[in-house]
Amino acid sequence: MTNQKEEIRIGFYICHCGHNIGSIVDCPAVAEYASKLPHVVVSKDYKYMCSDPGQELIQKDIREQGLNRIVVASCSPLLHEPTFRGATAKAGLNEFYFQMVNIRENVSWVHEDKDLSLIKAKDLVRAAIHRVAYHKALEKKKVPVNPDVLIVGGGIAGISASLTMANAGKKVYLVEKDATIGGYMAKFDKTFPTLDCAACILTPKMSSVLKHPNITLWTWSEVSEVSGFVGNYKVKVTKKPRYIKEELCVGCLACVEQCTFKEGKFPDEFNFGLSKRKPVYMPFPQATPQVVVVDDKTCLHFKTGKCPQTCMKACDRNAFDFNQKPEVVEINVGTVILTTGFKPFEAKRATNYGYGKYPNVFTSLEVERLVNASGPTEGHVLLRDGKTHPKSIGIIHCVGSRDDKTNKWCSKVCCMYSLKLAHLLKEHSGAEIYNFYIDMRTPGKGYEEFYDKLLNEGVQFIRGRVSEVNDWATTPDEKGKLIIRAEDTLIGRVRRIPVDMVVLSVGLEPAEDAQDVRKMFNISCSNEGFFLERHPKLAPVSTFTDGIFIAGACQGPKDIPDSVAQAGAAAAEALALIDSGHVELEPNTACIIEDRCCGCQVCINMCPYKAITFDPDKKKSSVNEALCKGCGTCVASCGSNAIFQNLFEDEEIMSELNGLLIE
Amino acid sequence: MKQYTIDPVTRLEGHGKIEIFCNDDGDVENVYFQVPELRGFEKFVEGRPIEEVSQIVTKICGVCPGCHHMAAGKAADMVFGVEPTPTARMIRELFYSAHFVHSHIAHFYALGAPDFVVGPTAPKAERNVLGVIAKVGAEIGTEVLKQRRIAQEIQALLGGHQTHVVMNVPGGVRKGLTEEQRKDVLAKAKGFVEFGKFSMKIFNDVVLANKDYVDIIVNGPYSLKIHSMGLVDANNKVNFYDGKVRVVDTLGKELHKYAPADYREYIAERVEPWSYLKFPYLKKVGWKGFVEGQDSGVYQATPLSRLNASDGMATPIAQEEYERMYSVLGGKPVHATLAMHWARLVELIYAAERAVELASIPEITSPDLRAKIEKVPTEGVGTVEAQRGTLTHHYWTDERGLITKANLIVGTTNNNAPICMSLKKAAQGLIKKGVTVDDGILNMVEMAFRAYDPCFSCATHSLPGQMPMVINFRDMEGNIQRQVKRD
Amino acid sequence: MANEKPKLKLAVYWGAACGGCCVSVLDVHEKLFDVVANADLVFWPIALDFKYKDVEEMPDQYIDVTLFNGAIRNSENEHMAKLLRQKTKILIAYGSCAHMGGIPGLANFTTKEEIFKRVYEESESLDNPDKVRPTPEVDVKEGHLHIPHFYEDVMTLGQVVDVDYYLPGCPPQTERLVEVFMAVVTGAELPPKGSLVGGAPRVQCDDCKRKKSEKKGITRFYRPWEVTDDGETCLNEQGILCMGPATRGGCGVRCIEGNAPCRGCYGPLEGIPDPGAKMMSAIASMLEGKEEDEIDKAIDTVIDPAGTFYRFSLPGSILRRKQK
Amino acid sequence: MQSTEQKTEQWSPRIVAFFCNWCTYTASDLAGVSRMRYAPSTRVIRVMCSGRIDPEFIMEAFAKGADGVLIGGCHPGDCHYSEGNYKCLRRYKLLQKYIEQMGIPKERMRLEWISAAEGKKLQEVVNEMTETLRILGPSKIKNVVETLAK
Repeated sequence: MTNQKEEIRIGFYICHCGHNIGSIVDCPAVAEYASKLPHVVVSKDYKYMCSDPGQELIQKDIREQGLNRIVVASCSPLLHEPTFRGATAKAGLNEFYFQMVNIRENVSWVHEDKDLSLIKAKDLVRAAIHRVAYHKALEKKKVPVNPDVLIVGGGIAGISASLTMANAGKKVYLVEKDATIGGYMAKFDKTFPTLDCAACILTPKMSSVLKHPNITLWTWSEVSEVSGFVGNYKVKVTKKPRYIKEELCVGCLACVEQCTFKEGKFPDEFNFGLSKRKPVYMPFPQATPQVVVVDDKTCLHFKTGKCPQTCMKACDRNAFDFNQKPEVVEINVGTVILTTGFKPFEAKRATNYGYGKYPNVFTSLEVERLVNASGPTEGHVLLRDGKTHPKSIGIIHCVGSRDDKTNKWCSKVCCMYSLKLAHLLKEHSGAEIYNFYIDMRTPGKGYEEFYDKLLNEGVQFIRGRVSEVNDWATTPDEKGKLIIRAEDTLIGRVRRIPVDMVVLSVGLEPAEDAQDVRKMFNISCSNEGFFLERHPKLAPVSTFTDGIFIAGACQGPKDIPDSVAQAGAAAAEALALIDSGHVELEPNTACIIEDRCCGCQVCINMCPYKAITFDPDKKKSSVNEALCKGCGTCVASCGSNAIFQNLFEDEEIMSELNGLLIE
Repeated sequence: MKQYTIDPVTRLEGHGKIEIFCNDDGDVENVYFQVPELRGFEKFVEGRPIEEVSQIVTKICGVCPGCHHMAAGKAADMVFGVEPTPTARMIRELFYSAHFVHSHIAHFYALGAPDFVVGPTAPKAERNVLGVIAKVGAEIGTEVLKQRRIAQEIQALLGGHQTHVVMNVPGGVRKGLTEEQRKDVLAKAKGFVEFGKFSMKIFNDVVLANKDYVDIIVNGPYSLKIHSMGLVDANNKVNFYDGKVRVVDTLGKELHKYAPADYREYIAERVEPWSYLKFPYLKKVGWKGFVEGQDSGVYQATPLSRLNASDGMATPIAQEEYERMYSVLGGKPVHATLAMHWARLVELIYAAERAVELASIPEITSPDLRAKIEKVPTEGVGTVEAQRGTLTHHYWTDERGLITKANLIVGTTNNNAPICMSLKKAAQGLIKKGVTVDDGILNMVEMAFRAYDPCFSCATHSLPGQMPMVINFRDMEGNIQRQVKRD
Repeated sequence: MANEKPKLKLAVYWGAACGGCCVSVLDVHEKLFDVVANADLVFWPIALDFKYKDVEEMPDQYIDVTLFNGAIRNSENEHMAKLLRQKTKILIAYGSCAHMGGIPGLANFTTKEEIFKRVYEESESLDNPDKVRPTPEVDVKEGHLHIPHFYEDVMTLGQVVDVDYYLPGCPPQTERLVEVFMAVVTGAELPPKGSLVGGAPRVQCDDCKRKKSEKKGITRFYRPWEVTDDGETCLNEQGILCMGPATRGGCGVRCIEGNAPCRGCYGPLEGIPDPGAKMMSAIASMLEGKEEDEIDKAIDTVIDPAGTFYRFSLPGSILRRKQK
Repeated sequence: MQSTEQKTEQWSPRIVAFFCNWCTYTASDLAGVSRMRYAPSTRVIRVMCSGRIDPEFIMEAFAKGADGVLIGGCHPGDCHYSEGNYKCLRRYKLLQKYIEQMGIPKERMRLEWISAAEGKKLQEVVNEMTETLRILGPSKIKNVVETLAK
């Protein structure tokens, strides 16, 4: 029932959006048409409704023409609804007396036929004008924002975001699933294009995270449950047992030396298995925190129960506790920044390159460790046998990138790190280096210059996709070598290059657990599986779930500078939200009309947020507005029509529908 | 030729129209009884689940819904090849007896009685239940309504719904009877027996004591020599709920006796373009037109025909009355249409006595209400005696029990042809050259079909009030020349 | 009872109906005399001998209240609906058929042709070699005969004439009728035209004594012989499909009291444009299962959705009838 | 970007599209931003969640002249409200059975899970459904309904 006491006076405005809409939809014609629709008092078209003059137009008419309903046909409400609601409110009209029609994303940008576009635009406008008459004045609900923030993932992005937030005086919880923070950056030797040592710039940040009074760092931990809503998230973090009392361990490594295993026996994750470690170990020398971890999958004590436990005895601080169980801590935060990073492409999947088949085919990350002074070979470039120095090395770009068989997207960083590795390999081994590339992509400050530098360093570049790597020698000098077959598109013939070592520049993929994280935090992923930003241009670090932000490679392949920049952006967004003190929630919550409710309780388990409760004495159910998130599922379930949803009442949707279909 | 139109025929359940054609001498040429209505249940129950159908078909007739519920319920049993548990069967028949009591009471007092107790040609203002009350005492009217109410209450208790019964499920009933309820029903049923005897006494004192009435019944233009149909038990006694269909000819000789499921070998229906209601007849005899006599294919299915078709009643008092009726009317079979009122009272007493019998069985309160169902549904026929004739429902289903085809022969449909013939005969006997067609005459015409208690009437007659009727005397062009109006 | 007032002129008429509505009027039992004391019945074919002619001769608005029961199935029904509308002050659509189409409305699943074919050509007990069909205008040797035109579709009363009030139920619970009747007699203030009277403000579940819980979690529905009703738990929660959650109360949960699931004769509450849609939504909302085949299995046990959710209301539903 | 616009002279069905705010509506924005051309047959009604869609909306759409109804929601497991899309699916499945009983070709009603990133899928679905409806021809439901009511 529209409020009959007041006469409905609708103002309609259609936006040309420059040529974006105007070139396809005949805006004046729509305005002309709308002016004849019921209750329409004002009907105008304007070049840019979202501009200040455009908004002025609306406000002026509200004041002078006594409009009490506003409809704007322009772009997507997801983009400018707030803008026009704002304008409506500025003129003293309740902002929910506004309805928006999407004739850009839904019409002019997707259709070419002007006649049909005009018909469609008119239909949509008619629908909105019918609907808006039923709109009611509503108030947004204000809820305070908890200033504490959760940051998930301790790579360079997570580290930077944490420090920014902490420095701004906010309480930060940084959760990292590995035993140390640092992420992939910690494994690198040098970083492009400046070739400064990764460790030198990263480790100080790592330790300041550890030392920072505002940061609570939980490594070897994972987020296990998230509930609540923007400003008020409830998060459960599960701390996996590392069998060491963190507060006692000083990282003296005595236990590691005393372990019953005299030698490292198990592949060392940090070095991608290029070296071996013991069941009790420190991930890497600068690991943060400096706390060892016991791997219960390999430790004798856990496997057989028959272990002298020399490690425990070696610890003069009694830091060992083999009975540790997973521990769940619950925290309340107002915002979340996800910096969960990426997963390198699994080289085995590119079968024609022989990774895993030919020992001397390496991945770029393995090589990062090989050339690293603190790596398994102390920076000496050696083949798998651990002694032979390669005389010739082929670096294959775009492995697991720009490839229909694996991943279509460009991983963005490979060209640059391949150049970097080419440089480092030449430097460390003096070997002949061949780069096999499709296109050389070096956008970025100093990147192209770095490429030039390499060209002058005598590194060979062959433009063409490598078809395969094998060891089928056809000439004596190919014997015992790996043959790289590739088409050289610059000279237009297929070439065979025999080399001692092959480096696969693997691309970046969404992290293993990206889907789980996405579900847990209720955000979306793009097709390839990276987290989806709210808007590719205007909201690159926001998500569709308010209060959840993303930064770094979890959003898409990114190099260090971009990751750090995004981390800053995400931190800024979170800070803005926190410092505003409160969030305004859409008032589109559901409400039960008690007099109609029969107490059948069908609606109750419709609600994923337990917002509906049944009162056995009254034999009635009711909605807790604070918990309701406004999906409207309960509304549709009620056989009595006892539930309505603000902004989406039956009569509002029905009138929109009828408006749409009547000619 | 003059054409008399009675439209609508009133005091009938459903719609009816009588067209009387007279020749220029004023003699009746022909009479058409038309049913202008069709709803198509046979078609639209297709696709419905068999277990739902017994509740859908009650809506064929809100006056005898119980009959359709039972017929369909029994058909559903057969569709699953299952017999209802003994308890369920008793509860069903107890309900059904109450259903008969309620209907027969109402019919006798509201419809039958006015014509006799008050008199066929008495002033119409008195010729209604109020007149009856005036004649036999004020408390009777109240008592009639009370007994009918009690019967309704029993139906509501057992049937789950006082009008559109919901008690049957394949293989049994939904709801049982508690011991207290049984005692209560028993007491009420005994009340019915008393009331039945009392009603019979009224009939004796008022009707049989009056020579003219007996004369009208026996010699009036109200006899129709046609075959008689009725449901009988193993001993050829009248039974309403179950048994075999027995048909005796005009001389009282058994013509057929068959299991209801075989009805298609014995009954066929013809269609006349001037009525939506079909005309059933005895298939083996064949359709000989709207004619009387031993060779006619026309049969009736009424309280009288049920008695004609049986060898007696299964309960003592009813049996006495049965014998008395035939001795007074000169032996079986009786073809006097108006004797249906008498037969109806005999049945009333039987129904009441049967109710007492059933309500006296302690086992009727057993919780064993539903038989287990194992068979895949296929096809089933259910037949009961409705107050107004043998009622048959026939359903075919797919393996999920969804109805694929349905065929119904409804109680009153059996009597479609007889009603037409009785009306014609009455009209011919009453409307003649020189006779001014007045209210009394017309009422006596209507008495002919009223006796059938066409499912068009039943319970609702108990309302007092004027009962006028308009007759149009038309010329050949159909222009109204003269109008006779009862008011 | 206000006897000094002029008596109310009451009419009762049926369209495509079963007579159950008239019986429900009769079920006032001994109160009948009170009714008669307050009202003159001026037209009631089932009970009184007034003819159509008498109605035609009445002045407009002559009748105070007409209880019109039954759906609109043929030309006679429609003619009388229009005639009575003209002669009546307060026209009440009485009972499910007049209200929503009722059981006769199930005919909207089929067509006139299909019905005639079934009844007059295919019926197993039929002997009609010449495929004779009833026809509205027939010449017999004695003269001309007429019967009404059988329509293609069944309609509700409200679809052919203006209706003042709707009194739901198949048939309406007699107590409700008496309440409404007395309201009119005593001149109580009546609700706005077009409202529904004689129904409860809430659905069946409100009156239903059976135990309900919030966890419905229905995995499938059962046919009567597949399940034993415990007699006390919500039928739907036992997997016995009951229309209660979307059906207006007022009948005294009579069917449910008889252990039979509600089939919705009282129709939906105000403001609900379609009688079955809400029920479908509610029923589907009680189901669990996420895998598509789980859901398919569950839905498969709702064997006749259209015939169940629209048992009494097909012509009154948004879609009105099956597409031909 | 292939253009699948049909020419004006060709009959264009009217599809009422109920899209959930978080996935499918966003996908249609994405399709727009990416300038993916598709048939101008859809008329989008935005709801917060596909779980809000009431069967009566769909019936009303048909009764008022829609040639088709398209429901778009998040992929199973992806619902912004965790399970609204399952609830939608259950209702849809039941409705589908009803629609078929009512003699309405099931192709006239379609449910698709289209995530915020699947602008392409949106384009394909709309074009596909438009083609199907064009083969079916204009819906007569509206006329039938109107002949049955004043």
